[in-house]
Amino acid sequence: MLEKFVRERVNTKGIAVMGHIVCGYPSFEANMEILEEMDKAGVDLVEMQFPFSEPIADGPLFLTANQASLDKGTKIADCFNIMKEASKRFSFKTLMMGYYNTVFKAGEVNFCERLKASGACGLIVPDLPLEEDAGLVQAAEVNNLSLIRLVAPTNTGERIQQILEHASGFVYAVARKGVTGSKTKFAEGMEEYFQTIKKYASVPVAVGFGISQRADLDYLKEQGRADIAVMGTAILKTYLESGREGLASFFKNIMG
Amino acid sequence: MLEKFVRERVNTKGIAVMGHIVCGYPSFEANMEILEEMDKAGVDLVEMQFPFSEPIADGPLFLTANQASLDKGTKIADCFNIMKEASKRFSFKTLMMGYYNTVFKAGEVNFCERLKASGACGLIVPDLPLEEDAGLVQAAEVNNLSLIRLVAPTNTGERIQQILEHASGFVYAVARKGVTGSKTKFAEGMEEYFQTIKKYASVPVAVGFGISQRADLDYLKEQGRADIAVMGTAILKTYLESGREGLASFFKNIMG
Amino acid sequence: MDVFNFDKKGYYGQYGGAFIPEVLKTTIDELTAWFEKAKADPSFWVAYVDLLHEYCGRPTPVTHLQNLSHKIGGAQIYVKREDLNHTGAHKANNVMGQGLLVKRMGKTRVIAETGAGQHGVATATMAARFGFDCTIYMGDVDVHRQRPNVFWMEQLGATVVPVKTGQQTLKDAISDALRDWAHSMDTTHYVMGTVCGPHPFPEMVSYFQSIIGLEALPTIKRMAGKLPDRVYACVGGGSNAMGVFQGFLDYDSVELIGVEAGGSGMGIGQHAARLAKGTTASAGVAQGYKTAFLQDDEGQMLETKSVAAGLDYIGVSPILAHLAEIGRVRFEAATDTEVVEALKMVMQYEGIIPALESAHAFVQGLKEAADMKKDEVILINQSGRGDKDIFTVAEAIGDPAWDQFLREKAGVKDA
Amino acid sequence: MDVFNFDKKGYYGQYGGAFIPEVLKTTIDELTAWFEKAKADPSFWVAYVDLLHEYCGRPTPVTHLQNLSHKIGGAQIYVKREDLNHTGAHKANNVMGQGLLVKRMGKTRVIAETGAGQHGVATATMAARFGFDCTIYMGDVDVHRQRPNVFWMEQLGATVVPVKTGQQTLKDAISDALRDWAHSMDTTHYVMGTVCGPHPFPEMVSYFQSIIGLEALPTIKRMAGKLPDRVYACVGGGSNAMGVFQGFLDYDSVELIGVEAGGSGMGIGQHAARLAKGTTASAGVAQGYKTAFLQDDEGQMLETKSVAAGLDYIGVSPILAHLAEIGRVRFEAATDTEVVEALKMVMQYEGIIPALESAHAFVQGLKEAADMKKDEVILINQSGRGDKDIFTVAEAIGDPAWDQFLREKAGVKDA
Ligand SMILES: Cc1ncc(COP(=O)(O)O)c(C=O)c1O
Ligand SMILES: Cc1ncc(COP(=O)(O)O)c(C=O)c1O
Repeated sequence: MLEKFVRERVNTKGIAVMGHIVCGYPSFEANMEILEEMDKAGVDLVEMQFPFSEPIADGPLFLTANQASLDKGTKIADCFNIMKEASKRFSFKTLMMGYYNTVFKAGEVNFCERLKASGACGLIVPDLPLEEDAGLVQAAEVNNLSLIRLVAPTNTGERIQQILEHASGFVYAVARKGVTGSKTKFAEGMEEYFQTIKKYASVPVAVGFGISQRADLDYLKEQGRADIAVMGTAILKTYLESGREGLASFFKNIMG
Repeated sequence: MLEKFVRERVNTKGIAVMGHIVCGYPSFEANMEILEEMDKAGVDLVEMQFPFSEPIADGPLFLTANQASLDKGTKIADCFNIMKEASKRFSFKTLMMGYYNTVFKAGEVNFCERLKASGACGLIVPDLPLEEDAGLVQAAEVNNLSLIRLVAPTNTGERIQQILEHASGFVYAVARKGVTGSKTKFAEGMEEYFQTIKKYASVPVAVGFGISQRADLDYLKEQGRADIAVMGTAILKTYLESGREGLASFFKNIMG
Repeated sequence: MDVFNFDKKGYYGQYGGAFIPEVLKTTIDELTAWFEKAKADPSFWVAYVDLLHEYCGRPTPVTHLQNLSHKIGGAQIYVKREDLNHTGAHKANNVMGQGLLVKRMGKTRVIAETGAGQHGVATATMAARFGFDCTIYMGDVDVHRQRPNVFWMEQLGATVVPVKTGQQTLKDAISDALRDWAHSMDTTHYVMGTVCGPHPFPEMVSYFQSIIGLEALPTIKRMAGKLPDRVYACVGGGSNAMGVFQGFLDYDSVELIGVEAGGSGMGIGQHAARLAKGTTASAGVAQGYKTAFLQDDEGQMLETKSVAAGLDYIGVSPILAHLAEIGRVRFEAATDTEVVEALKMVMQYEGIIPALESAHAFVQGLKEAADMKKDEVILINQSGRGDKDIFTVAEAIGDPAWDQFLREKAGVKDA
Repeated sequence: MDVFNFDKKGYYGQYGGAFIPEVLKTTIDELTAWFEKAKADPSFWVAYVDLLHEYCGRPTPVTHLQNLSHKIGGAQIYVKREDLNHTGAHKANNVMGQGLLVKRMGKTRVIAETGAGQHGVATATMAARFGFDCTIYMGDVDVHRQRPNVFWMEQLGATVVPVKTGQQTLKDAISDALRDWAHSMDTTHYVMGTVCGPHPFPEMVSYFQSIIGLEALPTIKRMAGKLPDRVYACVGGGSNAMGVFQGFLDYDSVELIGVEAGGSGMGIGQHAARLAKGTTASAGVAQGYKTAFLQDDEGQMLETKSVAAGLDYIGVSPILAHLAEIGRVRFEAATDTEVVEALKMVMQYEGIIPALESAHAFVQGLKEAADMKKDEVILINQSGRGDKDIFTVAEAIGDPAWDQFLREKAGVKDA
């Protein structure tokens, strides 16, 4: 499944890459352009964010993206649709990323069934802590989906261990304080953080901290700090600023 | 002195008349015109109001008059000047009317000396009650001036008696509640008020209540309710509205 | 009745919890631990009460509204006077308590969200008094309509950040404050302004606000000679309601009534009633907790509307959502029009100016008093004073002299 | 020291008296009699205190300003918090007391003058609570600069009459109120707002305001462990000053300092300092009493000026004029500029917003605290809260966002 897929990619490439889109932003057509470029560039995983009106874990760029998408009328069905198409057309794996209320309101079982039917292999729900996710874990497992756990640099060692005991697919290690898109440099103590994760992780480790250049990727590859490099803000920013061509050359520079 | 003068006039005419000006309002020239008309009409006494910035016993018309006069720069010396001229030129007697602060600041003795030198025969100070006037009474007496006491319809019988015991020249019986210019009709109980005054008064009685027509004068004359009819607001109003000629015919109607 | 003693800590029936990004987990756990410790330490409550007495003027009185009781001719109406609290509302109780906790935790900066601006002013005040740095998040729409409060927050030394995302109101300010916190939790405490948000906030804010009910209970018993038959409070997030209700939860004879913002009617987007009859609100999870939210089928939050900025919010205390579910608290809604009418009555008959928020509680209290007996007693919690609402009230009442005054102050020459 | 026990009743040394038109004599006598009777009746004071406790939230606390004391590094600074009184200032004490008296007298209407509008709001509040008709006289200039207070007075059911004579400020409002009274005394009581005017007002208002000092004395003794070395109060008419001073008059070790409006300087017409060094004020008689007035050689009253409308007055309490003369109270003046600076300090260091009037007392207190020892204690009377002053303060501070807000509220489109 997901874990196996990631391991294979890491074996081949040294590090896998996970991209990100906000469904419906700036439009579904634009989403498709971005997805096509990601596919061409050899991106391995894509988290497809279902927009939510209160995205508390997101920074300004994605916040705007969530709200602009909703203002245009994006519905959950539209998100499942593009996911289904992407899963069919492209070679990367897709994951749903979104807030718990979207899942909760749809019903955990129902939501996971529809996810599975759309070809997803997992979900990332940043406002759903371990303490609250028993129901969703079950619904996900039944549908062969991995509920991706997140760890944060502010977590204690015990907490990281506790989370990793429950990890499935891979673990998403937030490598900055704050929300998506914040430009934190690796602070001191970050090496220790990676070592703690490595110590307890039986699954691959994804790291996101605002990756925007090849050096960032190389850093993660070194000493096997991470298995998956997560790129989100940089992709959207590049596309918004310099369009599809810009995005193509961005990927060439960083992954080519 | 003053009392004797009044008694003579009452004997001759049935009732004496006291007019009023605010020194310097609308101008000293206008004051002279009004005084000339009063003299022609046979007015017996004139209270010449020295303007004050806080004339709490005056209604809107005189209040404005006080302040407009001050705004034009009227000084006490100007008031003494016009008083001196009027006392010389006209056959009526003049009295200073004004607030206690004007007297107090100048010094009671000094003020009375200047009053005497200006030909006045008395002063009316509406904010100086019996309890506070010992000093001024003395300064006035020395200078042959009468300090005119006021009584009001709200006074108790004892209070009226007490005031009248100290009366000099004449007593000024306010015949309305409120301030100058208020249009109160004689309320019930007013006859009783006049009788109380008559009972205790050894001096002539002046009454002011917004007299503006011959009937008012006749009413006061009847049964000897008053010895002096006080006209203030009506005179100023008439002059402001219809000038010197208007005032002449006003006096003709009322006193001719 | 101990509403804080459920099997699952931080839950109230099915509501509550802590749905937070993992990055905040440690901070929230630490906060919970500090709070538990403080709660277990009798000297903390003493220090808290002392501070409120010395600095905020507590205890606040209960006032018997003799005139209105007489005019209405029903129940005797009593009012708990949170308007007399320093900064003009019950909000001060909570911030002062959290301030003491922040000092214990050794943090040096506080952040807060604010809607009407009351909680922002209260937090800025607390920060000035405790010497903390202070940043207040406030929806841009609110920054504009509540400028006087923004002015005072700034004068008190706070930085006010206008939030330009979403509806640009309270809920967006909460989201942005949570985002700030996710960066800054090492030095910073998030001063939640009401009994909402992730555990331990609902419990913690309830704890501090309980001083209202603790004071009110003996006072009204002494004054009225009996327990009140009904207690009314307006409900935005629910902190003033939880505050006063806690004094009476254990007394079954006392009916508790929460009054929400009925806005211009129960149509979608026209109100902020989440628990009253006729609302379309449903259980959901947002802003860190599970409660009844005004949301659509897919869980997207709806617009809300109220003449009272402090009630204009999508969510509501999970504790109140639970108490509504088990029938311990009855919920009603008051419309904007009713609110302005009640405000006028209270001003003219009693010389008291309730905040527009508080006037919601008066609407329901006055309405029901009429049908009650003369020996029955109601207690209305006046959560704050209405001076702050002059711009809104003058507009609602339509005072031409006020308009003229504003034009002059704005330097507009008359036509 | 009994300042009310002079040979000549209603006099304080050479100051005081009742210089009133005869038409008011009976009313004033009756009022004096009713007041004397009430004063001799212990149940009256009890009823008064009860009313203030239940309705106004008294007692108000004393707050230790730890931060400012520390920053300044001199005396320990304590503040008596009249800002927490209902309606936001000490003015409420006086009006409630007079309200009780009006009820005893059986009158049904009250009138009052107001400058800043505080006393007007307080009187309108009292009238609403007691069910009296209410007319407030207010200089037209003040009506315009204090529109928020006018708005609330009207909402409270009062009629506000703009006085368009004279300087169109406080002194003219007093004169007009006296004129009204001369017509209406049968049914009407004139609620004088400060310790000025004809006897018995200075004594009566002092009596009611003495509650400030009576509360402050034991409280500061308990908190500071000793009597204060100095007590500061701003002085408009002098009611809050007389209020707090009465707690300490008998203690010679306590220096009493009254702080007047220094305006923009001691030039003629630039200030409202009647007793401080450098003033040209002199004894005079106006508005019914004898005191130090700002007047010219011929006794015409001068213009006055202050950033604080409540201090902007030609006269001053005859009691204070006397206490100044015998050296029991020292008088100082604070300039507008100093006042705004002190206001900012108190807001930012302590989270307290004094009224501009009260900020005058803070100016002098903070200044002198610096030169005092750490174990010395000063008490500043904070007569009111500053929210009411937002238009003035925002203008004085020059806040562009506030200007912009006003332009928007006034419906002005941006250029
Ligand atoms: C005066 C007042 N009352 C009530 C509220 C509503 O909050 P809560 O429901 O938490 O008491 C607010 C919020 O700003 C407020 O300012
Ligand atoms: C807050 C405040 N302080 C002081 C004053 C001055 O009055 P007094 O000197 O009588 O206390 C006023 C008058 O309006 C006021 O509103």
